[in-house]
Amino acid sequence: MTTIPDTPKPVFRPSMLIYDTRYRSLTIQVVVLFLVMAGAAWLIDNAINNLRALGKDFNYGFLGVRAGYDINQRLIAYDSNSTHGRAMLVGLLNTLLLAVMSCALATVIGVIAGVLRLSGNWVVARLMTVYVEAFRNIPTLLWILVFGAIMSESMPAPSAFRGDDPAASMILFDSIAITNRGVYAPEPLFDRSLGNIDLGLFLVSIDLIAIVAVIVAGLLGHRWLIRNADAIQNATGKRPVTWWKSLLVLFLPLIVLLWALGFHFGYPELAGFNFVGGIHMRNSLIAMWLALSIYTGAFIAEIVRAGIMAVSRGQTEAAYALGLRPNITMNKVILPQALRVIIPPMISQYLNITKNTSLALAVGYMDLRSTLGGITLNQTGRELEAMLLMMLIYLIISLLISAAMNVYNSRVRLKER
Amino acid sequence: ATLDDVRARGELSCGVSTGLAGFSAPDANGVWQGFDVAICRAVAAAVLNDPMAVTFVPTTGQTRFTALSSGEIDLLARNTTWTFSRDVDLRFTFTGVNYYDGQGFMVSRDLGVSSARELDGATICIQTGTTTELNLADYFRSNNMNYEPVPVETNAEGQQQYLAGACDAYTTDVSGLASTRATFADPDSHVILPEVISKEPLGPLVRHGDDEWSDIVMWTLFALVAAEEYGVTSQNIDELARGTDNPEINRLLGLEGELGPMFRLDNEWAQRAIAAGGNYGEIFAANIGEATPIGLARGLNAQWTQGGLLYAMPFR
Amino acid sequence: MSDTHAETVPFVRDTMLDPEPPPVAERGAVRWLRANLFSSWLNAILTALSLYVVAWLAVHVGPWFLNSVWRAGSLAECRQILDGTPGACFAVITDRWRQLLYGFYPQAFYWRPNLALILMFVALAPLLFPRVPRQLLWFSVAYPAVAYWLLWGGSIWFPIMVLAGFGVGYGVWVATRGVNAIIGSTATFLAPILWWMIVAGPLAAWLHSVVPLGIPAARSDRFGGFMLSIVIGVSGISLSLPLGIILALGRKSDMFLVKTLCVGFIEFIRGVPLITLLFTASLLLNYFLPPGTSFDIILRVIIMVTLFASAYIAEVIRGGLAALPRGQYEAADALGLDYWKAQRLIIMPQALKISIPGIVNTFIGLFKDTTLVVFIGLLDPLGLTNAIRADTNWNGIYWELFIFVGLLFFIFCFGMSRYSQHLERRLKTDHR
Amino acid sequence: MIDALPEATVDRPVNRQAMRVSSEVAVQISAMNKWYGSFHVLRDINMTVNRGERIVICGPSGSGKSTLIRCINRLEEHQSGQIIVDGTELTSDLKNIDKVRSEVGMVFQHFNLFPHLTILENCTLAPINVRQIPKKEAEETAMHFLEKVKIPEQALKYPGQLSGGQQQRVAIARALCMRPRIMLFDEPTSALDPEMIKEVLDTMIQLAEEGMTMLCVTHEMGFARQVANRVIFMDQGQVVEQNEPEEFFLDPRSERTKLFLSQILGH
Amino acid sequence: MIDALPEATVDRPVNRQAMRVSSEVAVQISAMNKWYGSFHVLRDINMTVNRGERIVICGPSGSGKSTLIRCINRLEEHQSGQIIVDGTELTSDLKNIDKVRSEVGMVFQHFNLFPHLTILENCTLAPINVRQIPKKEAEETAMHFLEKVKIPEQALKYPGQLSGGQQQRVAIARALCMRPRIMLFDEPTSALDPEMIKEVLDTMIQLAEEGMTMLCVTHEMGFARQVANRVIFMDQGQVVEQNEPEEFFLDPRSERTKLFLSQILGH
Ligand SMILES: Nc1ncnc2c1ncn2[C@@H]1O[C@H](COP(=O)(O)OP(=O)(O)OP(=O)(O)O)[C@@H](O)[C@H]1O
Ligand SMILES: Nc1ncnc2c1ncn2[C@@H]1O[C@H](COP(=O)(O)OP(=O)(O)OP(=O)(O)O)[C@@H](O)[C@H]1O
Ligand SMILES: [Mg+2]
Ligand SMILES: [Mg+2]
Repeated sequence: MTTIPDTPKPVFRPSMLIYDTRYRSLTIQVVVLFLVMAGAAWLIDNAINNLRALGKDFNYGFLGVRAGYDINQRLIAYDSNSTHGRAMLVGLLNTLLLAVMSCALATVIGVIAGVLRLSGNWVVARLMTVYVEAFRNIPTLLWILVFGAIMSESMPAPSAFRGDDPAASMILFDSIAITNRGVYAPEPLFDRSLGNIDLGLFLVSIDLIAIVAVIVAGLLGHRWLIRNADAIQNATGKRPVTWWKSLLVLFLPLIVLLWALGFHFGYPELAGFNFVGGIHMRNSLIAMWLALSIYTGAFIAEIVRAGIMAVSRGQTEAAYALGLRPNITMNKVILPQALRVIIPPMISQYLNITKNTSLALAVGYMDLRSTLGGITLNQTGRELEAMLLMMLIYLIISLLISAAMNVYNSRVRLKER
Repeated sequence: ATLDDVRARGELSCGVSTGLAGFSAPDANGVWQGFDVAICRAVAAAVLNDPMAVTFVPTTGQTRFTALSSGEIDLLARNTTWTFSRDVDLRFTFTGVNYYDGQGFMVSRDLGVSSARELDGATICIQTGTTTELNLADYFRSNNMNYEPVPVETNAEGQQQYLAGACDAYTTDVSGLASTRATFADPDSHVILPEVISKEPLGPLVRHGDDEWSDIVMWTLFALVAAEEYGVTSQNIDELARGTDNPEINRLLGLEGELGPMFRLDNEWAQRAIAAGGNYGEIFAANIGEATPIGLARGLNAQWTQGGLLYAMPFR
Repeated sequence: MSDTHAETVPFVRDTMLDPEPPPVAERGAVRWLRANLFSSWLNAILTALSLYVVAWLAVHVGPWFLNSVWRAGSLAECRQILDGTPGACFAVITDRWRQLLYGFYPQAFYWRPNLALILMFVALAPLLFPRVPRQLLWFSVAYPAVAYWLLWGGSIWFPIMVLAGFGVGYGVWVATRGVNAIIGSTATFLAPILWWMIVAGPLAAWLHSVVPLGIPAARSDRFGGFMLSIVIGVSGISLSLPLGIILALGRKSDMFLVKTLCVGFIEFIRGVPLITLLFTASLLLNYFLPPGTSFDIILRVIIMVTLFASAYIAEVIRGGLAALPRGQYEAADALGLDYWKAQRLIIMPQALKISIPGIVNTFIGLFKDTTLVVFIGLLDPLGLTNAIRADTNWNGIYWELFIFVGLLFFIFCFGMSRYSQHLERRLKTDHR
Repeated sequence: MIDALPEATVDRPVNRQAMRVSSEVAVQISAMNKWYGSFHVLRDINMTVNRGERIVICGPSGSGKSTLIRCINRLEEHQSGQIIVDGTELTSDLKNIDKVRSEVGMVFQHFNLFPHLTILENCTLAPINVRQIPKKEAEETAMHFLEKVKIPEQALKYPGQLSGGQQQRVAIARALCMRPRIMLFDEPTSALDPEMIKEVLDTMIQLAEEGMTMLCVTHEMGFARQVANRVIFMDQGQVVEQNEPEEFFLDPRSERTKLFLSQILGH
Repeated sequence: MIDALPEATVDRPVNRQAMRVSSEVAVQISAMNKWYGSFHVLRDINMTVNRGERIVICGPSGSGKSTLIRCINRLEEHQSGQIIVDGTELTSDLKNIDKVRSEVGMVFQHFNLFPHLTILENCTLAPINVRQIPKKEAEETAMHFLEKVKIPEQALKYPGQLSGGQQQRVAIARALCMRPRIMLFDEPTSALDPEMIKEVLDTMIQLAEEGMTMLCVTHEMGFARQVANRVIFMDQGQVVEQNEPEEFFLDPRSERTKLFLSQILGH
């Protein structure tokens, strides 16, 4: 391509900085940059002066200091002799655990409620409307407190399980105890455990790795089966029956592995003040989990409803008119379209859940904000460092989630003219 | 200086807890009442001549120190334990002790526990952001026992959890335990265990570096204590203010010497502080004493003459 | 051609049939029940399940409500009156509803927040209803000052002087706009700031000493309860609007730096929990201000909440801007309107109108989130429930308080959300 | 009565000879009634359609034309009377419904293509999943019909990328891919711009010439005159008049028909 | 070549005498090039428009007609060459741009009226805010032009309440209210229903008779024949042919033009 020489440039005059479109934006940006830098400098200068006046400095050395407090729920080894840094890590893992659990349950609740709200059943639809409106219009924090209160008020105390004629008893063949301190469930134990590997920061059980590996392999096998079935269907038109093969591929290796490891359950038992043994899901976790899931579920229900309604009735009718069965219509016509509408707002709800986990202290759940932003901050008096670090961590989590959303969005956009 | 700021403002800004029965809580008319509150009012009376000229700033365990160091409050009277690191590292000045406390445990009577040593494996409710959780961790660790902490944000929540049986024991300062127990429907079915696992000297504190202001707060507190020692009460103070034979009392009430002007107050400052809510004993009795629902005995907080630790420095 | 369709007989209907009632199964209650409750097995089971849940709730929670005690001085008294039967002790509400609504605001001045609330609707009217006379817009502009004066009280001159700053800015603009755009806009920008910083305070004080007009002041530590929530929520939203507009425009800008800054700010605010911002307000803000400045915690919270809301508002307005056809920008350009005039006269009026439902939703979210200030020791309705329970009389009561607080929030937010849905529908129909 | 017959839609002569009608019955409707709630939308419908017949249904808006068409493949349920399609009676028996639906193709006013699938996938979805035809074969069939409607080159595009007329032709091809014995059209051209109408009508005429049994709700009177064996006029849920197109247009008997025709052809 | 000239658009005889062309230059474009990214949309455009000239620009879709028109009031930026409008060169200097824009009126295909303002406010907005004319006076001018486009009675309605033709006439009136010396039209009738096209063309013809300098992208060949001094044919970003309308239609020189005209006039 040939470029034709530009008309001779007019001489530069200062007024062109404002009146000339070429320089104007540059001028503005320089001014903005200057203002922002000046503002930032002012803030930082103030902070330095204030810190000096208070005789404080800015350093993260406190993360290496002995924490001195205990945390009840710890996914990695921790005791009061561990450092504040490790306490932060414990809190972060608790935050992530809560967030992941809540996202999963909120999705389930939201999808069910959204679908039920559309159902032709008058009572059910009304009930779901009440649910959605109640949760959308009352603050999260209040719901968290209410769920906390329900968990501690209406469940029996462990002492109620004691005695010859206990007021409460364990359910499911004496394997699960629901108390006002949480739920005690059987824990998986292995006679011939493979031990742990030390990752430096924490230990990981090899048993767990093996089990995950087998499950992943099973899933891959299942996928291969489905692919294979697709290929056969494409070639012959008939779809081979695969469900029993799938079951076999999915579960048989797992069962064999578990048997090889000597898998058995360790049941919780009442001893002393509490149940011991088993997995202890604390009240605070359950309350937060339920509160966040049910609260966010109400929002997701609306999203799901809107998503399904966005797929016009005409699509269903067209599919039916072609002779497609309702389940195929759902899988191949309605869902793929509805999901495009549903998933982006759903992911921003996941973001909200993650941010709302920071309210966990209200029911005494030790998340990032209760450890790093709570006790550690309080014991060390390092507000500035702790708050900045905490914001940074939340920000990273959020940015990761929204990056995932953007990738998804760009992949499923409908092609238009 | 803080004194000038307070005078210019015409009000004392005082940090208190967001609600702890007997120590600080707003009543139905929104007027703050309690033992900590009374200290604030005494200081306000001494400095501003009006015990009601106080802005109460409710603070949480987390926000209290920032509020003080940032200058939002002039004085923090929120049952705060005097520790080395708070005094030195956080750069505050504790102006004395208004309540000698210690951390204890409360358990339900039917648990059949009579000593904290029997709490191995128990679930224990504890307020976060205080020294209590550090003490608790140390106590159990040094006695080789296990426990399950249930962190709570406020006393009200701790009480609710404890009553619902979500924890076996509730630990906080003994005074707090007593005041909490007092409000139960059935106080007698709960016991406070004999062990006191830590020293918790609670006192008002101010920012480091303003000695004049810390002196004012410190000596207001001493004035209240001394008043009890010398038998000066809110009832008889008007009468005594006309003059007594006791030179100590005379100096305290500003009839003799020029003590007030030494820290730029007038001579009647202590009179007003005492008149605001009575002497230490009266304040104690009215807010947390045995006649109140809180029902605390004087114990360590009796005058030194009575076998307690309260000891006012001489007014001279 | 007739051979090709032997079958067809021409047919003409001579008498029209009248409509008949549908068969029984298609009629009345039977049909309704069948269609709505028992159209399939699954539905029947769901119906039964739902009815069971409703009944269970009625049986278990009903008596507790029905036995409510409304008059008593303390929880102990309630327990005495109830004498062992389950029942709610709503006496605490009777005793403390004022605090839950107004915090510690002096009772004699309750009319002030009430009036401010009513005036708020008057101020909103011209923005929401096109039919209201335009002159009321002036009141909307002045409303923040009016509300501030009503709530905090004090001399009337102070808010008037603050408002006057805008007048000064306008005056300077009119005076300088003919001269030179740079000088004009700089002067317009600087004049009000100088006015506020240097002139306004002393002038207000002087005017007050000459003509003392005013109402008794109410300190902000007396603010609490719903009043606090509403004050924080409303000021957060209204202050964040201008900021949100600027951020939205910045985000759309093709200037790299401006765009990056706006995107960075918006993403940062949206990426961290509100509670960390509130902690910043309470714990950190003082670090970043000149040594010795210390101002009201409520004001600090409002600042942080404003920054928080502005990021969300910016996204809402960005949606509104995106909904505008490009032709509107081009038409404005072609008529010779410059950027700011085009924004002010053409783009923003339309974009804001489209955004109203989104703004209302943001407001509802923000209003609900004001409860988080309890974590920094402010006595919002939830904070007050703690304070009330710290009173020996009411120690141990909580369901009643939660129900009352929840109900108030529900009424407020539900009303708003219904209204925004109504707006959405109206906008859908009258947008061309 | 009417001055001029509606104009022809297609320029080339339509091969009416090719359109044979056999005496086999394709659709038989007798004494059929349908209510929406308490609203009686179809009243005592009796109608026989032979294999190879091309029937145009017209009538004022709200007269029940769409409902009638939709009853034939059970998109709507009728409450009394009988509908027998290709020997199968439509009852609530799911098997029968499936059978009928895969025998009957339908084209909607708004195309209702699946926007997330390519044109080719739109056309092969049903054959693969309902008829269980191998994918390859289904694709060949689809390309065959796409060529027939003259848009084979669009096969890999998405519906959103096509013009309205093209989309409607895809919709026809999609229905044809199931190799239906009967085609139903519900105002297939009324959502289209004038230039595009012709493309679609061309395709339909071509279909008629091949002997497809067609029921078509349309107001394209030119089309009716050219290809229909019979025109049915409905009003208020009942068949008011039916006749051969020539007679129907030139000599309508009922007052309602006259009124309707004068409105439709008048302007 | 072409059998018949395009038909006249207006029934009454157009007063071509009134349309005087002066020798003053209104728009001067020389060696102008424009790229969108790396796509060369306008290539070496040279063109002089005298005051009072009426120029019609036509050409296939995508040939750059709109882009050319939009360059003249700098809705698009050109990358090389010169555009001088009314003696002011269009550079990146904002003052010049503002000056040119207030001298040049533009009418868009989709009207682009401001839906939140009444017709009257639409017309007075720019005069008040750009020309700083008192409101009263601006309203009088607006009513004058609204009368001219024959819709004074709609002044207080909102654009959404008007038909497309009326909206387009408002758009013309709005542009005229700035008292421009040059008017640009970008396919002003192509979004309109046939009945409405005439209303708008009438207005444009009237404008032409009053001696307005006009550049008009349109495919209304009747209009071109009646009022244009010159017809410019563009293809692939280049001016391929320009001529007086009679000759342009009757005797196109270039093959492309012939092809284009046969398509446009043929059907
Ligand atoms: N799902 C429904 N529920 C209730 N009434 C309906 C429903 N669908 C259609 N109707 C009513 O049934 C009548 C017949 O509708 P139908 O769509 O069959 O008319 P139509 O002749 O196709 O009209 P048009 O030419 O407008 O498409 C109308 O009065 C309509 O309002
Ligand atoms: N903003 C843009 N960015 C990139 N390419 C563009 C842009 N606007 C137009 N084009 C391209 O420039 C070419 C000329 O566009 P233009 O709109 O001027 O054509 P036109 O002659 O007006 O066509 P039509 O008759 O369809 O309006 C087209 O190929 C178009 O795709
Ligand atoms: Mg219809
Ligand atoms: Mg164009």
